[in-house]
Order: sequence, then structure tokens, then C-alpha cells
Amino acid sequence: MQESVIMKIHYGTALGAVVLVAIHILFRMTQNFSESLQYESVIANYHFLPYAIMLELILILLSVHGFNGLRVILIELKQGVGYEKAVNYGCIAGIAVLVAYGSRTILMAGFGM
Amino acid sequence: MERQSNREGIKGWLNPGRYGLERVAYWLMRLTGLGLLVYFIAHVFETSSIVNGKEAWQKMLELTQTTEGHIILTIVIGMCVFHTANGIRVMLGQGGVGVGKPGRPDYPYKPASLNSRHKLCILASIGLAALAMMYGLAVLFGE
Amino acid sequence: MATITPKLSDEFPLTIASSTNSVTLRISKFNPKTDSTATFVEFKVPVQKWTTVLDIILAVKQHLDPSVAVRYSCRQASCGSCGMKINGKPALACYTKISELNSNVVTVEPMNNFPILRDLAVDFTQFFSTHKKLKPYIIRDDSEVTGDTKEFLQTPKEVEEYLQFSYCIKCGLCNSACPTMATDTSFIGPQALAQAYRYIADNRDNGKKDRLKIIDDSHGIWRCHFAGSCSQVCPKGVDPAMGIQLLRGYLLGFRK
Amino acid sequence: MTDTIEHDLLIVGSGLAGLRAAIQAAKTSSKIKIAVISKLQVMRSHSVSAEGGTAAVLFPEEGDSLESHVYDTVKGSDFLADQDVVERLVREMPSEIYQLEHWGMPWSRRDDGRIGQRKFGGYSFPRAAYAQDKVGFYEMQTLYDTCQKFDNIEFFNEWFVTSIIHDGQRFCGITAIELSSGTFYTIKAKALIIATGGAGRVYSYSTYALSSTPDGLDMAYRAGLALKDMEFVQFHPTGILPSGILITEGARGEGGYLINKDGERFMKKYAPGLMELAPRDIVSRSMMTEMSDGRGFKNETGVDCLKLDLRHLGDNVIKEKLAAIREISMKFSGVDPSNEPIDIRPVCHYMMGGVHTDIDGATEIQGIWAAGEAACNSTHGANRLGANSTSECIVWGKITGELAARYVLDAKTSPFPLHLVAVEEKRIYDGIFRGHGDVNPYEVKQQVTDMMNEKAYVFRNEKDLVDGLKKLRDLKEKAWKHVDDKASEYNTNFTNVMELDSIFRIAEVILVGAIKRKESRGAHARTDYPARDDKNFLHHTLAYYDLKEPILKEHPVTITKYKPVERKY
Ligand SMILES: Cc1cc2nc3c(=O)[nH]c(=O)nc-3n(C[C@H](O)[C@H](O)[C@H](O)COP(=O)(O)OP(=O)(O)OC[C@H]3O[C@@H](n4cnc5c(N)ncnc54)[C@H](O)[C@@H]3O)c2cc1C
Ligand code: HEM
Ligand code: SF4
Ligand code: F3S
Ligand code: FES
Repeated sequence: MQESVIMKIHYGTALGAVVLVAIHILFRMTQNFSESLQYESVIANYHFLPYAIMLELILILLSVHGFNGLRVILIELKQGVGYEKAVNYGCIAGIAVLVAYGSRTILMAGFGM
Repeated sequence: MERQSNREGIKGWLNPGRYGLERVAYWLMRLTGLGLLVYFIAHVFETSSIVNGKEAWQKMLELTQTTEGHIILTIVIGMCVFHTANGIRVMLGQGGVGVGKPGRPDYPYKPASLNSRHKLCILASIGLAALAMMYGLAVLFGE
Repeated sequence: MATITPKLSDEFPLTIASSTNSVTLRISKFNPKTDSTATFVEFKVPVQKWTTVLDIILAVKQHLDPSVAVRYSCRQASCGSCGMKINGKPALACYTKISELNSNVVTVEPMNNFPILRDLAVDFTQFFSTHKKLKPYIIRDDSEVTGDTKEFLQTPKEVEEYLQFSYCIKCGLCNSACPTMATDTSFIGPQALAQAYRYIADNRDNGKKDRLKIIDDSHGIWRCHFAGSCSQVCPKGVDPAMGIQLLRGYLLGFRK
Repeated sequence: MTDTIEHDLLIVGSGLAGLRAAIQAAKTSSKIKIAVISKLQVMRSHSVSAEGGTAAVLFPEEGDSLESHVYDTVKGSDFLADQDVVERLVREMPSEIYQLEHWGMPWSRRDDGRIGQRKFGGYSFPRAAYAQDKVGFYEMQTLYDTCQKFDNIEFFNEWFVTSIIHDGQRFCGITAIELSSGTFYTIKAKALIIATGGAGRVYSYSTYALSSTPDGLDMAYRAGLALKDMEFVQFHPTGILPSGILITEGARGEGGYLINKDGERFMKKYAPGLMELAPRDIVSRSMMTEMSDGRGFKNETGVDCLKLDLRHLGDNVIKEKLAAIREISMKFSGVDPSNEPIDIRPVCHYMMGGVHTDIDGATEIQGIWAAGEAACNSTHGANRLGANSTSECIVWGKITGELAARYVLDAKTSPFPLHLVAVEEKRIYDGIFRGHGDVNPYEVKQQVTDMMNEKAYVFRNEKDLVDGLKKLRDLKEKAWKHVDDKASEYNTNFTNVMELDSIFRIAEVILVGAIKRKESRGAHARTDYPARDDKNFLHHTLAYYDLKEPILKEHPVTITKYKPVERKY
């Protein structure tokens, strides 16, 4: 992928995340902080479809943003064709694993129970 | 024989103060980015416990609702606020916004891109992060 | 037998004034062909208020240790030869007065992020070839760039769009201060990026597309994080950091 | 044992002349291999320090004319310039300015978008095209960057050329040391352009880069080429104290005043017409007279000086048009010219003389051309006008670049005189690198260059010159030839001593020529012969190398239109 496309995604995900994370945190503030973390209220949140979708979005955005950030740091740290390939695929794998794992939670918590 | 390339290496990323505030911001941005990534991964794992039922969730919550947990959370809040605020500044700057206009530089040279607008934004980001951390401390330890 | 006793004061042409201080000059000596590590040698040298770091290095070379390897030419900050690390920060030796350093100890080391040739002299091979890669010249149809036609008109304002970037003396200080350069061996670097902008901003040039393509690379412009250290150390007010961000503005669609 | 490389065209020296030649040669044919060899990194050449402007007739519609530029130059030269050569310079120059412009030169512009020109000394029209006061720097950058377009130009950064090899008729190659490794190379080639620049570091108080030593001139001289008119050394009126860095004539072109202790614009006594903008030789002599008559200032270093006053120009003009000298005087002398006059005194600035060439820049050996300050094609005669030197570099860079490239295309190679390489190797390694001596060569250099400053400065006389020559020869006998640094990598101690070695021969040529020329003409002012003597000395001086002392010959001046008349401004 063209580096400019990757970096536009990086900025885009950051911008998207600003909005969504703000909402996510605001949700923590709708109630008393520790109350909001009670199992029941959390599950309730997960059952609320728009919120679940939002969580999924945050998950994707931040995974992409975060792992791309890591990729940037790693390819700046050391160079070499093999190494850079490994970093790139490693980060893609990281994103995939994290998104899959997080999605599992959202799916199971949202619909499974 | 290989000529030593004399790269400053990762040492060059440390000691950020010697080149001024912008370099400190660069360094903090990196640290907070990495910190947040670590937190984020941990967070995804942490919340995954919910699928194992209420007990597992409560156990996990207890693990994090300790003093250390609160301190870590406070740091995360600070990192998040700095990274976000500075991130917005950096995005604008990297798009060429607010970096000054080309023009005749007069000796002694003051680079227009290292201007007070950006310096203020950096300081504000640090300030906001500090405020958020205080607020977080208040909320977390307040009860 | 004829001997001439070394008098350090001879070194500064036409200087008769008497009030001299002295400082300790520490020079990093290293020949990659024969040494395994760099060592510092120390000298005491007299200075006056206009004495520059280059002056004292040359004084040492001429009277105390002729083997000091150092690059210099114009001694007036226009050729870009004498970049080195002075008390920890990259600067031009001929452009740094001892009196500005506020220190009795002056430590000089070769610039970082360049291979060392010997002592203070570093290798610019990669630096020059990167500069060349970015097509640092007016790109236009060849038939248009002959001397047979009068000048392309350019208002003073249009000149100011790129003039400051063409102050670059290719000293390499920016590259040695940049944090990305510290670890990234393939990064284009602030000097060449700023030059890419210099030509794009020139209304006589049509090479924008070519150059944007070159810099849009995994070790291209995106490896700049606006750390600003390049502009901090630039002795000529080029402000590469500004040029780079403006350049990126094109790629991000902020500018046309 | 030497390593050998082959090329088609060698250009030694990478100043304005060398780079312009390289581009022209590359444009002439993409088939020839061109090497630009410089003892510095290519773009660090002394030319980057040129400040004020480049002369050319750009606005005939506004009153300027080619004839006027020709006449000003010839008159400025005190009628020693070859007039056909001057005409060629003037004719070729306008399109060269446009050419540079098309290559990206950031000329300062007028409001209508055309190239700006400023007044310069000795001209009857504002004729110096300028780019702030960093003209040479920008020109160098433009040429260097334009060279990057051509893949058949190769740069040899930091190669010290030690000698020219030819078989008596035709050029064969050079010998050079690659500084980074210390390897001694033979470079074979069909053609050579000598563009090694001026040699002003023969004087200790000088505007030149520290690298402007006479080793380039010396290798031509040793190779049997004639040096022409070396006694004519220009002293620029405004060198800043204490460093000797130049304050451009552009400062006076923009309206700066020269003042003496009484606050008087003393030039009204010497050149009431042009005042501060009289040619440099006249201004420098006037300044020396003022100072020796006790109307000078004392600089804090204890040296006599006068002052250059720019305050009335206003901060804005100074910042816009004289940015570099503002920076220089603030940085190196702690004086902001907007608030305070600058301490200045005449300073060695240019060598009218150089390798003898014809109007095409060709030397007496086939396949060797010379261009730029190193050459003397007699554009400047006895005194160069400001802004005419960068012009000369560019025009003859172009001419020689093209001629040499064409020559290469159908040149035959002749057998290479290998034994000369062995001789050269012995000269520099046995004679200098392993030479014996206990006198610090840097001290010797200081003494020689101080002597030149003292004895062959603005005003000269028989006694001083003869004393100087004697001192020079004494110093030469001293056991100074030694190099303490025995490493091969980046050994500048070695090159410094080779440079000193060349200073001796070239300083001798200057002194001998000055002694012989018993008249005052242009920059060569003899107090014992204060008048110009066209009957006996309206000729060029040629100096040929000989082991004992330079052999001097005379060479006629080409006069086409303008008969010598008395020079008044
Ligand atoms: C301070 C100053 C200001 C000036 N301002 C003006 C002005 O405003 N207008 C104007 O018209 N003129 C001006 N001049 C004059 C003009 O700058 C010079 O005459 C001109 O730049 C000379 O250029 P060049 O190409 O001949 O040589 P240079 O630029 O001197 O280059 C010489 C080259 O030869 C190389 N070289 C020398 N010896 C060797 C060797 N042994 N082996 C390998 N390489 C070697 C050097 O490395 C260098 O690359 C000024 C001069 C000075 C000193
Ligand atoms: C929510 C608001 C966020 C914004 C506005 C934001 C913005 C940015 C920007 C602009 C950059 C590029 C910095 C540069 O090029 O120098 C960046 C880098 C980075 N971000 Fe974020 N980010 C945000 C959240 C996060 C989060 C939550 C994480 C963790 C998962 C994260 C991880 C990273 C990493 C690791 C980098 C690379 C660090 C660097 O290159 O300096 N970011 N961020
Ligand atoms: S941009 Fe400035 S610091 Fe960098 S090479 Fe050019 S002059 Fe030197
Ligand atoms: S220091 Fe480096 S990170 Fe960018 S702003 Fe300058 S190039
Ligand atoms: S010697 Fe030329 S920049 Fe310092």
C-alpha cells in the first residue's frame, strides 16, 4: 500500500477515535464511575446495539491506529527488507488478532447471553 | 572495513530537552502512543472476562480496583488526553496548518515553524493531561 | 638551526589585543581504519571575544596536533563544511563563537548520523545521493530552459515563496539533529525534503508530481514527525520543518 | 604503485567555472564521461562566498548598452584587458543570466517580475544582477543542482589533484590523492579544464576561503604552462575586521558611504564623479592614503581602519538586499549595520592573473583549457570591476566546456608518459610526505603570507618587493618540509603542506612580476613609479616555471576600439 494511504488511515482512525472514545468515556460518566462498571450495567451496554457497534468501531480504529503506530516506530528503529516485511505482517496480524479477540467479547456479551 | 555510521540510535530519542519543546512533544507522543497501545491491548483482554460470566468480571474488576490499578488508570487518562490533544495539533501541523509562511528570514533566525502557537498547544496538551489526571485521581480515590 | 617558536596569537590575523581568556578544547579523535573507539584529546587555547570554534580547532591543528582531521573552507558560514557537534549539539564551527557557548570547556565531536571518516570529518556520500534523488532542479521541457529566451517572470512575492529554502548550504546539521535520522538509515531526511519543497514552491517548476511520488515512500516524508529539531539547529534559517509540513500538505490534500 | 582510472573530460575545480563547464560539456554530448574533481566537497568551493552581483547588460531598452559594458570594463582594467575578450564576455553574458534563471537561480526581482540589477563600482549603469547579497552562493547552488540532471557527470569530492601530465604537446592525465583513503591515483583522460580558482590565501588578510591556496595554479605552472599578469592582485576596499570577511561592494552600490575619522565622505577628493563607486583599485588606494595621513580609525584589534556607513539606508533595505553582510557583521564583529558603521580596510580579494589562455580559454598545450579565476584570458587586465568575475567564470565555463567536449569526441589517445607519474609520486611522497624538517610549516605559512601582506599590498615599491622576495627565498630554504601526521586517511596535514609548497612558487611569481613592472597600472601601484607607462609596459607578463626562478616574457595586449587614455572618474 502507498505510504500516504496508510498514513491517511492513521490520521483518519485517530480522528474517528477522538469522537468515539469521547462517547465511550462519557458513557462511564453517565453514572457514577464504579457503578458504571457493574456487571449488569456493562452487559446492558453491550446489549444496546448502537453502543455495541460503536465499541466494535473503536476496537477496529484503535487497533489499526495503534498497530500502525507501532509499525512506524519499528521500521524507524531498524531497517532491512526482511525485517520490515516481518514488521508489516506482524502488525497486520496484531490488528487481526486484537480485533478478532475483542469482537468475540462484543459478540458473545452482546448476543450470546 | 565497515565504517561506523555513528547514528545516535535510540539514545537520540531520549534526552529530548536539548532541542526544545517540540522535541519533548515528539518524545511524549511516542511514549504515550506506545503506552496507550499496551493499555489498549490489556483493556481488550480485561474486558473479555465478561464473557465468562459475572464472577470472572468481578474478579477482574477487583484486580484493577486497587491503588496500583488506579494509578495506572490515572496515567492512562493523562496519556490519552495528551496523546489526543497533541495528536490533533500534530495532524494540523503535519498538514501544513499553523507552521508559518515562507518568507525572508532575518538574522538572527527564528524558524517560523517553531512558533508560539505550537508551543502553546504543546503546553496546553500537557496542562490538559495534568488536569485530567487530577480529575481522574479525584474520581478514583474520591470515594 | 632555524626554529620558530609557536605563538598561538599569531594565528588570528591582525589581532593584537591583549585581553585573552583561555578555554579547554576537547577534540574527539577517531580513525575508523585503525582505532576501535574514539578518544578525547584536550588542549588549552587562548581565545578572544570574536574567536570561533573553528579558529581554535585550526590553532590546535597548526601548533599542537597537526593530525586533527576537520573539514573547513569559507570560514563565513556559507560553504557548509564545518558542521560538527559542539558541546553536544550540532552547529557550524566557524559560526559558533566561544563567547556564545558560556563554557570554559569546548567539546567537539563529529556530527551524528553520518559515518565518520576521521576525527571530525564525516562522510556525506549518502547525503549527496539522497539530494540528487529528489530531482533538485527546475523540471520543465528542455527546450524551455535554454538561455535564448528572456527570464520567466517572477514577482518578488513569488520569489519569497521558495527563497528561504534555497538558503540551504547542505551542511547536514538538520540531518544530524533529527530524531528519525538517529535510527532510520533510509529516511530521506530534512535537508533533501526541504529541497524538494524548494523546487515545488518555485513557480517556474513543473516537477511537483514527480517529486511527490518520490517522497511518498515508507522511508519518505511520513517518517518526519514534526519534531522540529532540524529547524532548531539550521544555521541559515531554512526552517526545513516548515517546508516538510507544507510539502506534506500537498499529499494530505490540505494544499493544492 | 598507483591506481589508475580513466575518464574522457576532467574538470579540476568545482567553483562556478568548473560546474558551468561540466553542464555545458554534458549538454554537448551525453556520450562522454565527465569528472568534476575538487579538493573540497564539490559545492563547498570558494565561489559560494561571492556576494554582490554578476554583471550583464539586461536592459538595453532602459539605456544600458553592450558598448558601455565593454568600455567600462576596459577602462576599469586600466587598458590592459584584451578588448576582443571583453567584447566576448559582454556579448555572451545576457543569455547566461537568463540561462541561470531558467535553471532556478533565485534572482532578486523588480516589481514587474524582471531580474533586478544594482549599481557596482566603475559601471555607468546599474548592471550587477543580484540575488540579495548571496549571488555566488545561489549561482553555485543552481549549477550544482542542475548538474544532478546529468548522469554523465561524476563528482569526485575531496580529491586533491597534484599534477598535470602531458607529453609536451597533448594532455594525458592527472595525478590525485583521494583524501578519504589517501590513495594516490592516476587519472587518464583526453581533455582537462583547469578551474581551480583564485589563490588569495597567499595573503594572510584575505576575503578568500581558507581553501583558496595556489596549488591549482602551481600544478599548471609546474606543468610548463605560463602564468599571466600575476602581479595584479586586487585589494577590495571593504574587508571587515578582524576576520577579513568581505563586505560586498553591493553595500556601496545600494548607497553606503565610506567615512574617515572626521566623518567625511573622503572619496569626493579622489573620485568626485563616482565617489564610493569608483573602481576598487582607486578606492583602496584612497583609503590607504587616508589612513597613512592619519584620518583613519583604530579598530579594537589595534589595526588602522575606516568605516562603512549604511545607517541611512534603513533597516529594511539592509535586511532585504544586504542580508548576508548584515549577518556577517552582527555575527563576526558584533555590529548591526543599521545602528553602527562597520570597521573595514582593504583586503586581498582577487587575482587578475592566472593560467595564460587565448580568447577560447585554450592553453598552450592541446587538450587543456582553463576557466574562471584560475585562468587569465585577459578580461580584467590590471584591475577587475566588481561583478565581472562571476560573469567571466560562467562565460568561459560554458565556452571551455563546449570546446573540450567537442575535442574529446574526436581526440586520439597518445601513449601515456608513465615515468612522469613516478616523478610526481617521488616529489610529493619523498619530497613532502616523508620530508624532513623541524620548523612548523604552519608557522612558515603565516610568515610568508604576512610578508606578502606587508610587502606587496595596495602600494608597492622596489625596496619592499625585493626585501619580500629575499625573505621568501630565505623561508623556502628553511627545513619546514615535514608532515607530522602519518596516517593515510583524510590527512589534511599533508595537503596543507603541499599547499604551502605551492604558495612559495606562486608568491615568487607575484613578487618577481611586480618588481619587473616599473609603472603603476590598475591594482599594481608603485610609489616609486606612480605613473602608467604605456610606452614600456602596455603588455602582459608571462611567467614560465624554471627550477631557479620564474622566466618572464612579454605578451601583447589586444586593442581593438579603445585607445588607452588617462583614467578619471
Ligand atoms: C568574498 C568574495 C566575494 C566575491 N564577490 C563577487 C561578486 O559579487 N561578483 C563577482 O563577479 N565576483 C565576486 N568574487 C570573485 C569570484 O567569486 C571568484 O572569482 C569566483 O568565484 C572564482 O570561481 P572559480 O570557479 O574560478 O573558482 P573557485 O570557486 O575558487 O573554485 C576553485 C575550485 O578548485 C578546486 N581546487 C583548487 N585546487 C585544487 C587541487 N589542487 N585539486 C583539486 N581541486 C582543487 C577547489 O576545491 C574549488 O572547487 C568574489 C570573491 C570573493 C573572495
Ligand atoms: C483518540 C485520539 C488519538 C489521536 C487524535 C491520535 C493521534 C495520533 C497521531 C496524529 C499520531 C501520529 C503522530 C506522529 O506522526 O508523530 C499518533 C501516533 C500514534 N498513536 Fe495515536 N491518537 C489517538 C489515540 C491513540 C490510541 C488510543 C492509541 C493506542 C492504541 C494510539 C497509539 C498511537 C501510536 C502507537 C502512535 C505512534 C507513535 C508515534 O509515531 O509517535 N493513539 N496518534
Ligand atoms: S536545511 Fe539548514 S541545517 Fe539542513 S543542510 Fe540545509 S542549511 Fe544545513
Ligand atoms: S527534526 Fe526530523 S522529525 Fe521532522 S521536523 Fe525535522 S525532519
Ligand atoms: S567553513 Fe564554511 S561553513 Fe564553516
